[in-house]
Amino acid sequence: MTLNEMTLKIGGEAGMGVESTGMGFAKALTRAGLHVFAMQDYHSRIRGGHNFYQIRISDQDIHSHLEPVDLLLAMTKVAIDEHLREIVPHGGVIYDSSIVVDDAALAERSVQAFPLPLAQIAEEEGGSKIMANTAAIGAAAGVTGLGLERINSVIRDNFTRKGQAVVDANLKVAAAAYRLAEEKYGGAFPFKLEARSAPQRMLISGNEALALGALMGGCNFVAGYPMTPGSPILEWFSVRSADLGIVTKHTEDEIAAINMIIGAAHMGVRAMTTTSGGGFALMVEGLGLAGMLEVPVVVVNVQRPGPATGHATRHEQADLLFMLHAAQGEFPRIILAPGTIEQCFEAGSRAFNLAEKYQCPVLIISDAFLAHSLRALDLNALDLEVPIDRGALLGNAELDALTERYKRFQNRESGISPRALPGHPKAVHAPSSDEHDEYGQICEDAEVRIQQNAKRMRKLETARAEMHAPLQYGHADAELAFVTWGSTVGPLRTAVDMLGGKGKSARVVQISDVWPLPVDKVTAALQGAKKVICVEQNFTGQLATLLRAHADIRVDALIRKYDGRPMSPEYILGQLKGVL
Amino acid sequence: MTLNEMTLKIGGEAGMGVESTGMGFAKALTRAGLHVFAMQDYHSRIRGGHNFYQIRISDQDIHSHLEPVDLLLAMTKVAIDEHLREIVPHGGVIYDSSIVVDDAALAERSVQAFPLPLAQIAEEEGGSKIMANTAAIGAAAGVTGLGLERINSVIRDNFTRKGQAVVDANLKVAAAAYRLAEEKYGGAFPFKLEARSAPQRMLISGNEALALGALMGGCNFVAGYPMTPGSPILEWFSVRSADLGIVTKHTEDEIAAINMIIGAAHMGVRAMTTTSGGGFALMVEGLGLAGMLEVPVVVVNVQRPGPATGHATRHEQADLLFMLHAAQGEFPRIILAPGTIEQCFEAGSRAFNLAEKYQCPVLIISDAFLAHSLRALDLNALDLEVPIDRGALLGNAELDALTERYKRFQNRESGISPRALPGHPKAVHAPSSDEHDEYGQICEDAEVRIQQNAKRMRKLETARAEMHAPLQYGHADAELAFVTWGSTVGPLRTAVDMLGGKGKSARVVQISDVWPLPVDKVTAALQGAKKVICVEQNFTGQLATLLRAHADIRVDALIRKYDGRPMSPEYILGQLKGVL
Amino acid sequence: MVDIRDYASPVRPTWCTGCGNFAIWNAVKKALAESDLAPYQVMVVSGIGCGSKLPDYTTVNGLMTLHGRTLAVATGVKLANHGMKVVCTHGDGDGYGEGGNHFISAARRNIGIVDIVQDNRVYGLTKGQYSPTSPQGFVTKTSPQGAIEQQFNPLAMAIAAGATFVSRGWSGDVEHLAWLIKQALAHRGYALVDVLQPCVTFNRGYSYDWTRPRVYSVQDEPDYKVDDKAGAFARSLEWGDRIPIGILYRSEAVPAYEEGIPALAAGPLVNQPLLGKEREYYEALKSEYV
Amino acid sequence: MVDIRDYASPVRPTWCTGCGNFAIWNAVKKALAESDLAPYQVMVVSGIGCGSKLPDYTTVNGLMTLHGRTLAVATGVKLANHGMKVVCTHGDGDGYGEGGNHFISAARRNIGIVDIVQDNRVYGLTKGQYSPTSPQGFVTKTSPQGAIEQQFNPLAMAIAAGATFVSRGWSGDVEHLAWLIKQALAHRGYALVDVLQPCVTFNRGYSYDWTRPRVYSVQDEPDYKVDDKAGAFARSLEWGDRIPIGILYRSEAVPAYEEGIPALAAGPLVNQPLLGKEREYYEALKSEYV
Ligand SMILES: Cc1ncc(C[n+]2csc(CCOP(=O)(O)OP(=O)(O)O)c2C)c(N)n1
Ligand SMILES: Cc1ncc(C[n+]2csc(CCOP(=O)(O)OP(=O)(O)O)c2C)c(N)n1
Ligand code: SF4
Ligand code: SF4
Ligand SMILES: [Mg+2]
Ligand SMILES: [Mg+2]
Repeated sequence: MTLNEMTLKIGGEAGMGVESTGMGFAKALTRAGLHVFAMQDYHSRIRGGHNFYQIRISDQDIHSHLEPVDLLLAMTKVAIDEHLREIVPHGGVIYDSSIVVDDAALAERSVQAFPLPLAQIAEEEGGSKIMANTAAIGAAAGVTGLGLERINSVIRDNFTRKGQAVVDANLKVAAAAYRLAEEKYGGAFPFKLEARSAPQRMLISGNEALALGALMGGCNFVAGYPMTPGSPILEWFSVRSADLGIVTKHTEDEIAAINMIIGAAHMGVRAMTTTSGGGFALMVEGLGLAGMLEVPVVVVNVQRPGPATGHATRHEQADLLFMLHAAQGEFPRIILAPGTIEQCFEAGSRAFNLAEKYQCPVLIISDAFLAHSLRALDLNALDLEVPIDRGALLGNAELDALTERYKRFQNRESGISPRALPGHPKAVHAPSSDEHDEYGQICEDAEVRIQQNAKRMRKLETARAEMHAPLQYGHADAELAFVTWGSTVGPLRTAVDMLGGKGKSARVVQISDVWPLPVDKVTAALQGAKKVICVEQNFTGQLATLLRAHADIRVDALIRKYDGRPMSPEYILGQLKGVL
Repeated sequence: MTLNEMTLKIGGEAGMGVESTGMGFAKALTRAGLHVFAMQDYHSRIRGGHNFYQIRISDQDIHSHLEPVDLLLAMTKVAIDEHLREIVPHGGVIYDSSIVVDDAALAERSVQAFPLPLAQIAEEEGGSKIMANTAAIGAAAGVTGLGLERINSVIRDNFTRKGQAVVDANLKVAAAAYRLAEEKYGGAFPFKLEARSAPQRMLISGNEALALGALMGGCNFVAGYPMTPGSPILEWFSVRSADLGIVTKHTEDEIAAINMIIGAAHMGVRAMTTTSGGGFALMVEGLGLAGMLEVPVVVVNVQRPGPATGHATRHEQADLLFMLHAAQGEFPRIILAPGTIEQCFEAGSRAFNLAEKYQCPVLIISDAFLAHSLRALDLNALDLEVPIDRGALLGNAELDALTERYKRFQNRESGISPRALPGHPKAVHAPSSDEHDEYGQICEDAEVRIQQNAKRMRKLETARAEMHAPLQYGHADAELAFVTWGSTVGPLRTAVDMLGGKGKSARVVQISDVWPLPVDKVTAALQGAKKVICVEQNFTGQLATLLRAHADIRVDALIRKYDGRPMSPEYILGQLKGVL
Repeated sequence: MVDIRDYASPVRPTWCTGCGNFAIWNAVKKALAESDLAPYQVMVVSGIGCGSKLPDYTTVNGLMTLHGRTLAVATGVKLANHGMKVVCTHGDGDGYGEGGNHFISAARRNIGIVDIVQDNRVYGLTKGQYSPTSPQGFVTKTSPQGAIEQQFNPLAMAIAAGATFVSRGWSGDVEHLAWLIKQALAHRGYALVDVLQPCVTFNRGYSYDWTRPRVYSVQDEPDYKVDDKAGAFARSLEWGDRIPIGILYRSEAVPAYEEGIPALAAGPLVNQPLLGKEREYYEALKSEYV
Repeated sequence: MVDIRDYASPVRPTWCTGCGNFAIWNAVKKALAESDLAPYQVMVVSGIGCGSKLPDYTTVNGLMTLHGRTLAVATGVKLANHGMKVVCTHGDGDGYGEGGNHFISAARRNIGIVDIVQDNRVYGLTKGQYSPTSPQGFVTKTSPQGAIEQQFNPLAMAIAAGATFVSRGWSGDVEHLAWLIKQALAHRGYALVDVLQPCVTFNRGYSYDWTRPRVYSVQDEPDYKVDDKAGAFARSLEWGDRIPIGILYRSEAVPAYEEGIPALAAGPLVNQPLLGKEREYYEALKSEYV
């Protein structure tokens, strides 16, 4: 028997409730005090196709999915055909009895079939077939031995707004399926789940953590145009906007979005836009405007595979160099590349302080895997006490005391010119996106151009000092070092753990503060490494290129993937053989 | 006396005809068989301000301006104030007698004052003050001893469409000013010009050469939105479109421009758009579409200083890395960076062959200095016999013979899939900007993604083999090597000549084919160099970064400039002291 | 005669059961076939969205481009080969939101494109945000208190922009819609066919049942003047218990944009030789610079 | 009372002598001062073009942004601080060409912005290409055989888009223009002031002399109904020997966009504290995930 170490996969068509079913079960597991890592895979269509939701459960804190599946919850025959080869020996498949299954194929792989009359239970106990998913969750809890009450609490949460009758019906369905599954198959199924007493945890995705972080960073203005997988952040703020007292705007296009946040941030609010690569492409001109006008805006790009429309709902990390160089001319920008849920929260909140401190655009580069994956975190893992630092912002008293005409772009050593918000009688100013003098007036003088360009660029050096060192994991002195960025850090950590299990020492260096690159800190983190392998989800090895160009670091090998599906620890170890 | 080696500068306000006057004189010099290099400097305003036009004249082929001015033609007092310090001893200033000049200041620098009643001559001889510029040209010809007939031929050309009376009046004005200037000041002025018998030459700018090259490359569709300094190319095609039998379109915005040329190129015409950095920023999403749909488009970015609006009419080279990485995801692109007038022509024509051969966007990165500067070229320096290579384009016979469904994106070793133009009954196809299969149908399969992504990216390796070696100049075995790109090669060549004059040996390596970078050829060109100095017109050293990232070349020093004014040979030599 | 089955494709639509796109798809194929156009003579350009997948399910030349850029690409297609019929099929978000500037430009330009907008008044593919044509008060994830903006009126906008064929159809009447598209295919210049398309998943308000009793064809009205611009504008404002469909405005007096381009008088550009002039002609261009 | 001289600046305009922008500049300053608005209470947002340089010559808060993005930036400005008067000044290329999508969106949205378009019917700063409002047949370097497209009609477009204040002024009558701008400043929501602005350098056809005899104010017409949308649309089509100026359409019935946002009921967003809720409120958000 294996206790509290398993992977559950739910497969079915879009529109069947794959995600809500998976979410419900994952939440139940979290409430049961277990560690959970959940990911999803879906097509760019509203109905049909084959989607899945995958939950890994553990007694340890986990950072990645694993490939082998222990229990498959198949809503369609296709789900079985697709995933049978992933199921471990003695693993099982729960499915509705109406699905005709190739028993021989299952037997050949020593996979147990758990047919159950899920739809029938739903109809008989609940009064409607649509509760079959509730039955499926009940059944999964039944075969794994997870207490029914864990499921019930989630059912209550999910259906309360539909009325007590619906709640009760679902509870009845879950109970019936639970009992039947436990009774018929519980004995034979070797993977068991048992509640643990643990501190309260939350099950939260990268997108949600980023939104929450941004909120706690003082974000009070969000404009954007829907684009998967960036729009959930816009929607997170929109649905809460009235309560939070903030402004959100679904704009006419992404160009409007970035220009609106520039206008808003210039007036003094903390403004953000969120999108994916194609939307970011449309924001490029605006980005340069923020650079020139020194307006503190935050731009989130949740990456998906390109070029162009690419795979709308899938995963890739191929926009790094694009974001680093986007827009004509040269100006400072800061790029944060979170790789974990905690870093998403941190990037979300820190971005606004950095933006106002350095008066430049701050770009957050996330990715689909990070955005959609959920992990169970201790409640206090995300500390909402985020300090707000508005940088060199002149207060009313200082402005009242001004004796000379206000210089918006005063030439200072740090490159940072004290900011006055429009609206004060002493600080009337009208900056231009043309090159300008210290007042912001259009100016074509060569000396002024040199002064202002150099002033802006100096901010980058000022900022570099406070950029964070990479996250380090594994054996700090291991000769084998993996360098990575973004969500790939999760599977990579697990891969390094697995290497450790085989007695091979390795370390992970994850660069979360990409620009300005803290070169010394990155170099220090790689100190003593004999072999450096860069692991990233793209074709050309963008981080490796960046390290070569800007930190004089030449990686020895690249592990890449570019099929739209996130790397697994197993994939990394498989590739490692080829490059060692 | 100095013969046929001088610099003439014309200074005045926008709207006074600085450029037309300068152009007229430069053309006269060209017709006189002299070598000419002309550049201009103007503000982003329609009237007023201070603009100038600078002409260097030589008996040798020249590639750059020089800083010292021998003869200043001042239309305003400001022109004298601005440029007096540039004038060499015994040099002179021609100006209208009505301008009050600080004689002492001139005397202090041993500069000769050549006041002449230009407006009066214009009025008396020609009947209108507006012919004062004609008088000025006449006067310049007079003091330098250039025959009057050289001027007259240009006057005839310029005014014929206004009627014989206007031509005659201008001829009279020129003659009177010529005589008076020659008589009063000719003797004392030591810089003389003398016609040479030489093959016919043309005086042509980078923008014009690029347009002519594109035309000879078969370009028959140009869409764009006006943006300085890229719009002259659009206008060049527009005004000739009816005659040439081509289509041009001033679009609603730059986004429309790139998407229109994608539509047009997909149908089979040779399509181009031209813009500057801000417009290119808006084209980024479209660029990715061309990458994904494998549509051969040509995009010209004539760079100007950024970020944002920056300096609309000035010079910089700071969009290289932006163009290299623009758009989400990864796909092949080819980047040509002409640095000379001849290379502009060549890039213009070659781009279309490369685009159709590799079925990818070809980007031409030019710059304001290159765009606006004129050089006198032998007529046959631009060979209009450009071979047209349409790449793997299936003809009607091949299509008629098709027996299977046409695969637009057939997976081939070279990455290049034979193209069929829409309209043939056997090749009906509808490609998608989503990832697609070989037919172009939307496909989310992981294997297909890998296949198509890798297929596209292979084209880059196929193309790399035919990218041109850098242009090399100077002593091929010199230990001191300058590496550069774009128009900076002109001043740099002259600087190397000047170093040679002082007995210092150096070489220039100018990279015109930037992407895919012909690494072997670049490395070979730098073979044996002990000190490599990168010279470019930007803040961060973009070519140097690219060489570090992609060719493992670390330059020893950077010579940069970022004030919006092109480098001069003198500037380069001045900076060289600091880095040697 | 072209058969509608020539347009059939083995690829099955991924639209939700009951989606109004099925009717549009059938109407497009029917109209093309009945206009005697074979799949190789047509280019169907689309953007990104549920409706924009139409060419993927059809045997026809096409191009599935970017969200919002449909008309821009299609304009290039038309100018490069005006021998082909160019049809756009794209959503309301694509056409009137992201693509707003191309919409008003194409209308004003009178470029020879049949522009079919699958107007479900919601963003389908991105799962239900409000669109320009969503009614005020429409609650979605990006309009939590209900859309604040006034509803975008495609017909009024097209008329104001200078469109010469402005029409509306709906998914509940394939016959009428196919007729409308045929009329549009026969039009000289830009032809808007805005289609009220039920989205059964994200916009249940505008259902078949809601729409059916409201729509009436202006062509059935006695004395309707299809060439009266101000009258058509007034009619386009009607929205509620009665919703006009059919051709609200039509004028054949304005030449199509492509007719105004000298180079195209000689036939489609793509059929003209590259560098069609004598060598001397080009050499003479050099003399401008001598 | 605010004095017009409060808006004076030492920086001298770079416009050509005789440019219609001088009159617009004076009218803007006059209207602001007469509306008792001080320079610090106003944000003048512009784009890129000759006219867009207006804030550079004026002592007023402003932002000179990107070509075509004026209204998008201004919308962010207004939503962040609706306590300030937001005025846009930008060219016809900026507003109706590159910025077309923002124009129709701002109108539909009824956002509280006074949108003054310096409509010289040409691209000035880039030296004379045709613009959306150029007449058919206008010959420029990008329309060598004369513009093919129908002329863009800003007033008709604004009305169709749902604008609630649609007006036209002209540079030849500063008094009337200042009056118009004052009316616009007093309006609830988006107010378009399209200004016929002579460009003496690149568009000599539309000179002062051409325009003066043609313009008439609709306010001087007996029985002109300013709240009749269809009537205003019909009037907006008039262009030729008679050109209507004044307020063609006005409705105060539609709330401004900013009035519809719950968060702004408490005053300008910028004046509200960042993180204005109790700490517990935010902690409670976490429990959504438990
Ligand atoms: C530049 C860009 N922005 C956003 C998206 C995401 N996106 C895809 S479809 C869509 C909206 C779909 O709505 P609509 O055009 O009305 O089509 P429907 O799905 O309703 O048919 C959006 C916003 C995108 N693909 N590209
Ligand atoms: C994205 C972008 N495209 C093009 C330009 C170049 N540009 C500057 S001003 C202008 C047009 C000016 O015309 P208009 O807006 O009518 O203003 P005007 O000069 O006539 O007042 C253009 C095309 C630019 N700055 N940015
Ligand atoms: S979501 Fe709506 S528009 Fe999209 S396929 Fe489903 S019903 Fe049709
Ligand atoms: S070019 Fe025209 S719009 Fe620009 S400043 Fe001169 S007159 Fe005014
Ligand atoms: Mg829609
Ligand atoms: Mg204009």
